[in-house]
Amino acid sequence: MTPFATNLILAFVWAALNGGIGVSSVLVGFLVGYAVLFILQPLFGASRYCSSLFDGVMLALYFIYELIISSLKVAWDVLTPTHRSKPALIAVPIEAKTDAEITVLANLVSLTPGSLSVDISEDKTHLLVHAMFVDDPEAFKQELHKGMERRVLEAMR
Amino acid sequence: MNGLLIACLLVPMMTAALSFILTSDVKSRGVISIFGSIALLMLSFILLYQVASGGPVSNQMGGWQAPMGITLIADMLSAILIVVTAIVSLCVNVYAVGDISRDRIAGGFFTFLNMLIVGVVGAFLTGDLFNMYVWFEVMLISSFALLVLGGNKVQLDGAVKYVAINLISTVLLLTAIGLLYGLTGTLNMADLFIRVPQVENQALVTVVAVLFLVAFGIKAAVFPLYFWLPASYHTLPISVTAVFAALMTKVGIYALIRTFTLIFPGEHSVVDTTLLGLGLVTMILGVFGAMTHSDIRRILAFHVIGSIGFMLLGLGLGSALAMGAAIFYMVHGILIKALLFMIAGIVGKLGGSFELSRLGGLYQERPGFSMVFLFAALALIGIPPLSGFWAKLLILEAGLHHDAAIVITFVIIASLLTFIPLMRIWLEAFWKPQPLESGPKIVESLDSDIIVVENGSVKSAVPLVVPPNLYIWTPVLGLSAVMLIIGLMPGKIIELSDTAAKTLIDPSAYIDTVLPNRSAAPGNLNEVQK
Amino acid sequence: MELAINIALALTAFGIIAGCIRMYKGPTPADRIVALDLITILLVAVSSLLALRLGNAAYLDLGLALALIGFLATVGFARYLEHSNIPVSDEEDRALAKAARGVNTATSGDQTND
Amino acid sequence: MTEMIVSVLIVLGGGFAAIAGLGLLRLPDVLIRMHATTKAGTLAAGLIVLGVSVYFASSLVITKALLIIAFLFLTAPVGAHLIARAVYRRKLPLWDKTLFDDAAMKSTDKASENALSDNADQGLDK
Amino acid sequence: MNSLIFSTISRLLVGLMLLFSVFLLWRGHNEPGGGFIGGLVAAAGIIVYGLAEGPGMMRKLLRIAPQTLVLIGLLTSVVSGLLPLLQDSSFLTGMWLFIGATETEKGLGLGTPLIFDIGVYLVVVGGVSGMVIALEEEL
Amino acid sequence: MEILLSLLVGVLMSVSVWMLLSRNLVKFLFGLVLISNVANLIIFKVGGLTVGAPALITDGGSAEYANSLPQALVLTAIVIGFGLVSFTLVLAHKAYQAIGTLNVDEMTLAEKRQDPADSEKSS
Amino acid sequence: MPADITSQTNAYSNSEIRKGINGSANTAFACALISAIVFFVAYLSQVSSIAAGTPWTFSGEWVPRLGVQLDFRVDGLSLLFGLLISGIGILVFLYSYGYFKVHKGHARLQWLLLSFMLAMLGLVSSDNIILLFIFWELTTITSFLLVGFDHENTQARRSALQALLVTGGGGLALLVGLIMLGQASGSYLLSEIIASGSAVTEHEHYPVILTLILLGAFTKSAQFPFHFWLPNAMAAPSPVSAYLHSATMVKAGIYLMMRLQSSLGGTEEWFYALSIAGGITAVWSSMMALRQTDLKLMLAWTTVMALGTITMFLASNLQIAALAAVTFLIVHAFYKCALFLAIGNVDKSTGTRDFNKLGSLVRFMPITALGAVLAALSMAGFPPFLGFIGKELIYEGTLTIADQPWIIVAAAVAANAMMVGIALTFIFRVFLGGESTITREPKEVYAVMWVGPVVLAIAGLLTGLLPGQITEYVIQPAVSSVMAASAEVKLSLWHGINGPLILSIITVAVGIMLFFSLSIVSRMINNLVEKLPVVGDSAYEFLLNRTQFVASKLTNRLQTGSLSHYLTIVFMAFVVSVAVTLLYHPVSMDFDRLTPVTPFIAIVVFLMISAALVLTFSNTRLLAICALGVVGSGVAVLFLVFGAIDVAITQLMVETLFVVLIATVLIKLPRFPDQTDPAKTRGLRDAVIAIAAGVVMAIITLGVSLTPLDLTVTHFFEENSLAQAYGRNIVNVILVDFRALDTLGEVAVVATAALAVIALLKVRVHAQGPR
Ligand code: NA
Ligand code: NA
Repeated sequence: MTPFATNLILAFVWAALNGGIGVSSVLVGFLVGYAVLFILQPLFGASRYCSSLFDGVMLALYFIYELIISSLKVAWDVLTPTHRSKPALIAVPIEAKTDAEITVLANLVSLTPGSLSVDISEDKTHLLVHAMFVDDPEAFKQELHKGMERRVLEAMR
Repeated sequence: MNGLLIACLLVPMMTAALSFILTSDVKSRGVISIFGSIALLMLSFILLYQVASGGPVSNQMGGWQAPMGITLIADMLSAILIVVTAIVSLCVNVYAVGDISRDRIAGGFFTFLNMLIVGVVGAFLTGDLFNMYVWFEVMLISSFALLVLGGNKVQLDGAVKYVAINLISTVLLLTAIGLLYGLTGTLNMADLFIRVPQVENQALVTVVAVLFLVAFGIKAAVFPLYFWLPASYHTLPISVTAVFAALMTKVGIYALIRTFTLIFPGEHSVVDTTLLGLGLVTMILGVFGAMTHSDIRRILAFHVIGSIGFMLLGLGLGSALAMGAAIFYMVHGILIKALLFMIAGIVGKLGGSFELSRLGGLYQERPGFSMVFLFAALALIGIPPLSGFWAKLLILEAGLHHDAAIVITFVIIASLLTFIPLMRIWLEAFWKPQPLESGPKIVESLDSDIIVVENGSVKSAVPLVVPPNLYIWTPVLGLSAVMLIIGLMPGKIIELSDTAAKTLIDPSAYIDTVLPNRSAAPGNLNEVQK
Repeated sequence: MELAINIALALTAFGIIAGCIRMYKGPTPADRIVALDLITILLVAVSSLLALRLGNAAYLDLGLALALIGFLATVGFARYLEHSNIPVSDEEDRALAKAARGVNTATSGDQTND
Repeated sequence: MTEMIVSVLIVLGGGFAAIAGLGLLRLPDVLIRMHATTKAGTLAAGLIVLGVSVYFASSLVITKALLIIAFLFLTAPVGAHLIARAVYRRKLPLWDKTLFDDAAMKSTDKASENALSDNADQGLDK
Repeated sequence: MNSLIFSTISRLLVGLMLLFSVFLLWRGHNEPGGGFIGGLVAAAGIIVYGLAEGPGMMRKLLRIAPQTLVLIGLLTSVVSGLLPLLQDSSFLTGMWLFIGATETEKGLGLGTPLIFDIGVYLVVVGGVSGMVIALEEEL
Repeated sequence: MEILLSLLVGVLMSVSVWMLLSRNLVKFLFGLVLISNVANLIIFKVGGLTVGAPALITDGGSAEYANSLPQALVLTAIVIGFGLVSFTLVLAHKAYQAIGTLNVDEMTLAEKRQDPADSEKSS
Repeated sequence: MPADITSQTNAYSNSEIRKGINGSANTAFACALISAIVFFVAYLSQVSSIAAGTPWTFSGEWVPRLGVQLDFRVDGLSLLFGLLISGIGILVFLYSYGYFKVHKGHARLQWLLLSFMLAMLGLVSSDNIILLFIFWELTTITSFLLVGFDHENTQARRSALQALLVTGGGGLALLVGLIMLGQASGSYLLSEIIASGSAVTEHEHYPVILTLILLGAFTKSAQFPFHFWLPNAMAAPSPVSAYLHSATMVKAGIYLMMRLQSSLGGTEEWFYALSIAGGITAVWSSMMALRQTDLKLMLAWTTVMALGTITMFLASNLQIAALAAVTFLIVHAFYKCALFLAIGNVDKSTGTRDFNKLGSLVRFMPITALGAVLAALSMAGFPPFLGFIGKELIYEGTLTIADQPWIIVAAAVAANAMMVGIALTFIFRVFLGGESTITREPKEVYAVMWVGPVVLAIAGLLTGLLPGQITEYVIQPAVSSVMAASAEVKLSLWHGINGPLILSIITVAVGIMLFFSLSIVSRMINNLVEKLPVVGDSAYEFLLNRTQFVASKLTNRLQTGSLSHYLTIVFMAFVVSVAVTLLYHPVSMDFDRLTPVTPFIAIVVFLMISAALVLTFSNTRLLAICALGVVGSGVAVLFLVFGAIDVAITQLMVETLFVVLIATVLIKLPRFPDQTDPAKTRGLRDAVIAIAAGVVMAIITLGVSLTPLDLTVTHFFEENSLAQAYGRNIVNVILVDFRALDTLGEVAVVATAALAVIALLKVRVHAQGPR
C-alpha cells in the first residue's frame, strides 16, 4: 500500500468518526491523516507503516476469535472449585526472524487459550511462554512450533 | 483602549515565551526581557494615569458581560501595585543579566521571571475570583521554577518547604473559591459584593471568609503560616530573592485586602480583629527572626515577614486612613525589599559571603556603596525623611486615630527592634574590620557554580566571586534614586494611596465599572456599605 | 434492557471490587498491577454501560480514552516492577523493614524514624 | 430485537467481567491470574462496548466502539507480556506446582540477577 | 523497556493515538474532548513510544525541543486571543468563519477558539512529553 | 446523597491531611494528590449534582444540563494541579538525590540553627 | 578577598593617596566651615529684630496630607541654640581640620559634622513638630555615625549602637507623643500649640503625651535612667564629643523641654518627672565623675550632671528657673566644649587622657593650657566668668523654687563643689601642676586646634565681664520664648552679699577640700557603686541580651526547619480557626433539600473510602499508588455519573499520567520506611488534626451543598453556547470562549511547569555541595 492509500484510509476513518462520509469531513480527514503521517515520518518508511497497520487490523479480527475460546476455558477453570492447571514456564525455540513476525506470534500466543508470552531471549531464538495446562513440555513446544508459528509465518511471508 | 489591561498581562507573557524561543544566547535573552519590562513599565504608567484621571478601568474578556465573562479591572490599588511591580521587574531583569549564571538562563530563567510577573499582574488585575486563583498558580509555579533552577542541595531543601506549604495554600484557596461559588453562584468579585450579603446562611459566609484568610494568609506569610518564607528565601540567587521578597507576599496581602474589603466587608469584624492580632504578632516575630540570624539574606527574609505585619495593621484597622497607610507601606515595602536584597547581593559579591561573621571592612573599602546600604537600611527602619518614615507615620496616625494603644505600642517596639538586626549588618559587614581567619573554610556559595574553599591564604577552589558589574549597579542606584524621591516627595504617592483606600472602603466606583447596569440588581449598595 | 444493564453493572462492579481486593491483598507487586489493569479495563466497560443507561453515546469517549491511556499505566508499572528495587512480595517487604529497623537501632540508638 | 441482542451482549460481558474478577481472586499465582484478566477482562469490555454500538447503531458510535476494541486487543497481550516478563525477570514467587523449562533464557537471566542483587542491597539502604 | 513486542506494537499505537487526539481536539467544541484532552492523548501516544524506544526517539519524533513547542503553543493561544483586537473587540472574543455555509447549514465552522484550543493542545503535548523525555534522560 | 458525599469529602480530607503530615515526602505527595481531588470534588459537589445530563447541547434534546460552570472550573483546577504535582514529584526526586533522605524531619540543611550564643559572639 | 583589605588599609601611608584624601577633605572642610559661618552670620543679623519680638519665619509646602510642612520659625530660644550650634560649629570644624589632617576619614568626618550641624539647626528652627522630629532623627543618625567614627574599634561600634538604640527608641516614643500632641492641640505648629495655652494639659491623654515626649527628651539629653549612653559615646573623637556631646545634640532634649514647657509644664506630673529625673541624674553623675581618671570621661559625666541640673530647673515654671537654665546652658556650652577640645589636644600630643599620668602641660602646650584653665575657672564658677553668674542664678533659683530648700540646696552645693574639685584637678594636676609620667615630649598643637578652646574660654570670660549685651540680645529673648511671655531679665556679676554668694563661698571651700581628697573620695564612691543595684549600661546590656535571647529561642522554636512541624502548625491553624468560627456561627442546615442515594454511588463511595483507608495504613508504595488510583478513578466515576464527561476523562488521564510519572520516579527512590514503631504522641496528634480537618470540611461542604444555588451564570452559558459561541459542548465553550482567560492562565501554568520540570531535571546535584 502506498502512503496515499494509508492517508485515504485515515481520511475515511476520520470521516466515520465524525459521523458521516461527506465531502468536507473526508477532506478534513485527509488533511488530518496527512498531518499524522507527516508527524510519524521519522519512525519508519511510510510503506512499512502501512503494512503494519493492515496486518494489525487483520490480526485483530483473528484475535477476537481466539480470545473468546481462551476466555471460556479460563472461565471454566475459575468457576470450578478445583484448579486443574499444571502451569509451566517453557522456553520455546522459534523460527520467526523479523520483529513483526515475532510480535504477531507472541501476541497470538498470549491470546491463545492457556498460554502467555513472557519473554524473548536476547538472541531472539526462544520465546518464553507461560502455559496453564502442560503435561509434557516438549509436546507443547512442538505444538506451538508446528501449529501456531507456521501459520503466522505463512501469513506474513 | 480595549487592550491596555490585557497588554499589561500579555507583554510579560510574550516576553517569557519569546525570550526563550527566539534565542538561546544568554545575553540576548536578558536584553529581550529588559525590553519587555520597559514596555510593561510604560504601560503601567499609562494605566495609572488613566485610573488617576478617570477612575477604575475595566475590560470584559471575550466581550462577555460581567458577571458571566471574566473581568479585568484596575482600580487605583491595582494600578499602583502594577507600576511598582513593573519597576521591580525592570530592576531585577537588569540585575539578573549581571548576576545569573549561564546555566540558569539556559534553563529558562527569564521565562520564569516574566511568568512570575504575569502571575503577579494577573492577580492584581483580575476581577474574577477563580481567575485570581489561576494567576496565583501562574505565579506559584514560576516561583517554583525560579526556586529550583540550578539548585544546590540547600536550595532544594528550602524549595521542598516552600513548595509544600504553598501547595497547601493553593488547595485551600481553591476550596474556598468553590465554596463561595456554591453559596452565591458567581465568581465575579463585584457581583460577589452584591450577592454575599444576600446569602441566607451568613454563618457559612463567615466560615468561608476564614478559609480565605487561611489560604491568603499562607501566601502573605502571616503568623502562624509564614514558615515557608524563612525556610527558602535565603537559599536562592539574589535576583530571585529580590523579586520574591518584593512581590510574592504582597500579592497575598493584596488578595487579603481585596477579599476583605470587596467580598467580606464590614460585618465580619471578627476577621478584622483577628487580622489585627495576627499583624501584631507577625510584626514582632518577623523582627525577632531577623535578630536571631547572622546571614544577611535570612535577616532580610525575616524583615519581609515583619513588614507583612505592618501591612496587616492597615487592613485590620479597616478605615480609609489605615488602609491608605497600608498601601503606602506596601509600595515602600516592595521597593525597599527589592533594593535591600540587591544590595545584599553586592555585599555577597564583595565580601564573598553572606555570613556576618565572615564579612567586614566594606565601609573602608567601598564608602560609596556603604552609604547606599545605609540609606536603604534607614529607609527600611523608617528614619525620616526616607520612605519608611512616612509609612510609619501614616500607620501611627491611623492607629492613634483609632485609639489603638496596643497597635501603637507594638509598632513602636517592632520599629525599635528593627534597628538591631539592620544595624548589626552595618556594624559587622561594613564597620567591622575584615576578619582574618585561618584554617580551611568553605566560603558560602553565591551561585550553584561558585564555591570558594579557603585554607589560610591558599584558596583551593576557583574563586568565582564575580565583582559587581554595570548591570548590577544600575538597578541598585536607580532604585535608590526612586526611593530617595519617594522619601523626599511622598505627597503624590500618599495621595494616590489615599485614593486607592477610599475606593476600597467605598467600592461603588469599582462596582459601577464592572456592572454598569446593576441598579436593576436587588442588592442595595448603600445598605451594604460600612 | 434496564434489568440487563443493572445486572451487567452489578457483575462489572463485582469484577472491580474483586480487583480492589486483589490489589489490597497483593501479595506481590505484580498482583497489584494486574488488578489495576483489570480495573482499568472494567472501567471502560462501566463507561459503556453508563452510556447505555444514561442514553448518551458521549460516555463512550471516556472508554476510548481510557483504553488508550490504561495501557500506558500498565507499561509504566511493568517497567517500575522490572527496574525498581521494590521487594518482590509483602513478606520480603516486611523482612526488609525489620532488617532496616535492626540496622537503625543498632547504629543510632534512640532515634526513631517513621 | 436490538434490545435483546444488546442485553445478551452486555450481560455476557458482565459475566466475563465477574469471571475475570473471580479469577483474579481465586487463581493461585500472578501469572495464572493474568490468564484470567487479560483474556476474560478484555473480552468483557469488548462485549459490552459492542453491545453499546449495537444499541446506538450510528456510524460514529460503531467506529468508536471498534476503535476501543481494537485498542484493547492490541494492547492487552502486550501489557500482559510486559508484566509477565517483569515477574519472570524479578523472580517473583510463583505457584509451587509451576514447571520450569527455561534453560534457554539464561542469557537474559544473568543481567537481571545482578540487577536484583543490587536492588536488594538498595532495599536495605533506605 | 527494550521489548521487541512492545516496540513493534508501540509504533502502531502512536499513529492511532495521534489520530485520535486530533479527533478529540477537533470535536472538542461540540463533543467531549478539546485541546487539553486531545493533547494528553497525543502525549500518551508519544510516551508509549518513548517508553518502548527511549527518550532519544521521542525527541526525534517531536523534531523541535519540547520547551519550544510548549511556548509556541502558548503564543498560539495568545495570538488567537489577540486577533479580535484587530476588529476592536475584546481580547479572546470569538471570531468565526463558516466555510460552505448555506441558508440551513452553517457549514464548517472555523473560529479563533479552535486556534486557541490548538495552542492548548500544543502546550500539553510539548509539556507532558517534554517532562517525560527529561525524566527518562535523567534516570 | 449530600450527606454521603460530604462524608466522602470528610474522609478523604482526613486521609490526605494525615498523609501530608507524614514525615515521608512521597507520602506527602500522595496526600497532595488526594487533597487536590478533595478540592475538585468539593467544587463539583457544591455546584449542584444532576445525574446523567452532560452539558452537551443536542438538537431538540432536553434543556436540562448538569451545571457546566463548576465542570469547567474543576477541569482547569485538575490541569493546574497536574502541573504542580508533577513538579513536586520531580522535586522530591531531586531532593532525595541531593539530600539523601525523604524524611522531611531530616531535611534541615537550609535552616541551620542560629544559636543565641553564636549571635552574641559575632556581635 | 580578606587579604586585599589589609593591604588597602596599609596603603594609606602612600603619599599619593594622602594627597587624594586631603583634596576631598579640603572640599568637605570648606563646605562645612563656610556653611557654619554663613549660618552664624545670618543668625547674628537677626539678633536685634528677634530681640525686638519679631521671629524670623519661613513656610513651604511638603506633605500637606500629613500636616508635615516646611515651617520654620526662629525666635529667641531658636536663636540662642542656633548661635551656639553654628558658632561652636565654626570652631569645631577648624579644630577637626587640624585634628584629622592626615586621617583617612577626614573628609567623611567633615561631611558628617556638617550634616549634623544642619540637622541640629533644622531641629531648633522647626515650627512644625513633625519637621522637628525629622531633624531630631537626623541628629540621631549623624551622631550614630560620628560615635562610630573609629569603627574598627569594637568599643566604638558598641557605643554607637547603644547611642542609636537609646536615642532612637526615645525618638520613637517622641514621635508618638508629638503626633498625639498635635492631635490634642489640633495643630502641628509649635507656635500654635504654644499659643493654645493649657489645652494640652487638660487633654485626657496628657499623661501619655507627657510621658512619651519626656521619654524622647530624656533619652536624648541623657537623663537618668538613660544617661549611660553618653559617657560610652566618648568613644567618638574629641571634636565630635565636644560638639555633639557637650554643646549641641544632648541639648536637643533640653531644647524640647524648654520649648514645650509653656504648654506641657506647670503640672505636678511635669514638675515631678523633671525634678526627679534631673535630680537623680545630677547626683549620680557627680559621683560617677569623681570616679574617673580619664579626663574625657570625667568631662562626659559632668556633662550628664549639667544636663540633669538644667532639667531640674525646667521642672519649675518660674522665670528665675528658666533664666537659670538658659544661662547655665550657655555657660556650660562654652566651658565644656573648650575643655573637650583642650583634652583632645592633650590626647593628641601626649597619647593619654589619664590625669594621673599627666602634669604641667603649660610648659609644652601653653596656648591650649590657657584656654583650658580659663574654661575650668568658668566651670568652677569663679568670678568674673560667666560661670559665676550661672552658678549664682542656680543658687538663686534653688532657693526660690524648692519646697524643701535645704535638701535641694545641699545637693546643688555638693554638685557645684564637685565641679570646683574637677576644675581644680584640671588646672593643677594637668596644666599648671602635677607630675607627668609620659615618655614622649608633647608639642603645642596647630593653631586651628587651639583657637577653639581659647575663643570659647575667652567668650566665657567676656560675657561674664560684660553680661549686658548677651542678656539683652540672647538670654532675655530665649527666656521669653521658654516662658511664652515677654520676660524682663538682668544679669550682673555683683548682686551684693546675699544667699547665693554665701553658698558660692561654701561651694568653693568644699570644692577645694574635694580636690585634695579626690583619690579617697573616688575610692569611697567605687565601694558604694559596687553595692548599688544595676543601672544604666548593664541594664541596657541585660535588656538587649535578654531580648536577643528570647527572640532566638522563639524563632528557633517556631522555625525548626522541619516541614512536618510547619505543616502541623499550618493545619492546626486551619482547623482551629474554622472550628472556632463554626462554634461561634453555628451553620443551620436545610435537610429537606437532601436527595436520595443510589446504590451505584454508594458502592463507588464505599470503594473510595476503603481505598483511602488502605492508603492511610499502606506500608508499600505500590499499594499506596494503587489505592490512590482507586480514589482518583472513583472521583472520575462520580464526575461521569453527574454528567461531567470531559472532567472525568481529564481526571482519569491525568491520574494515569501521574501514575506513570510516579512509577518512573519511584524506581530511584527508597521504599517507605518501617512504620511499626512510630512516635506515639506524634501519630496521635496528627490523627486528631487530620480527623478534625475532615470533620470541619465535611460540615462546611454539607452546609454549602444544602444552600440553594443561583444558576444565572450557568443559564447564560447554556443559552449562548450554541447561539453565540457556536459550540455544543458547553464546558469546552466555557474553557475556550466564555472563560478563556482562565484557560490561558492554566496553559501558562502547564507550560511553566513543564519548563520547570525539564530545567530541574537538568540540575546536576553535587552530593557534597556547599553547606
Ligand atoms: Na515577600
Ligand atoms: Na473588613
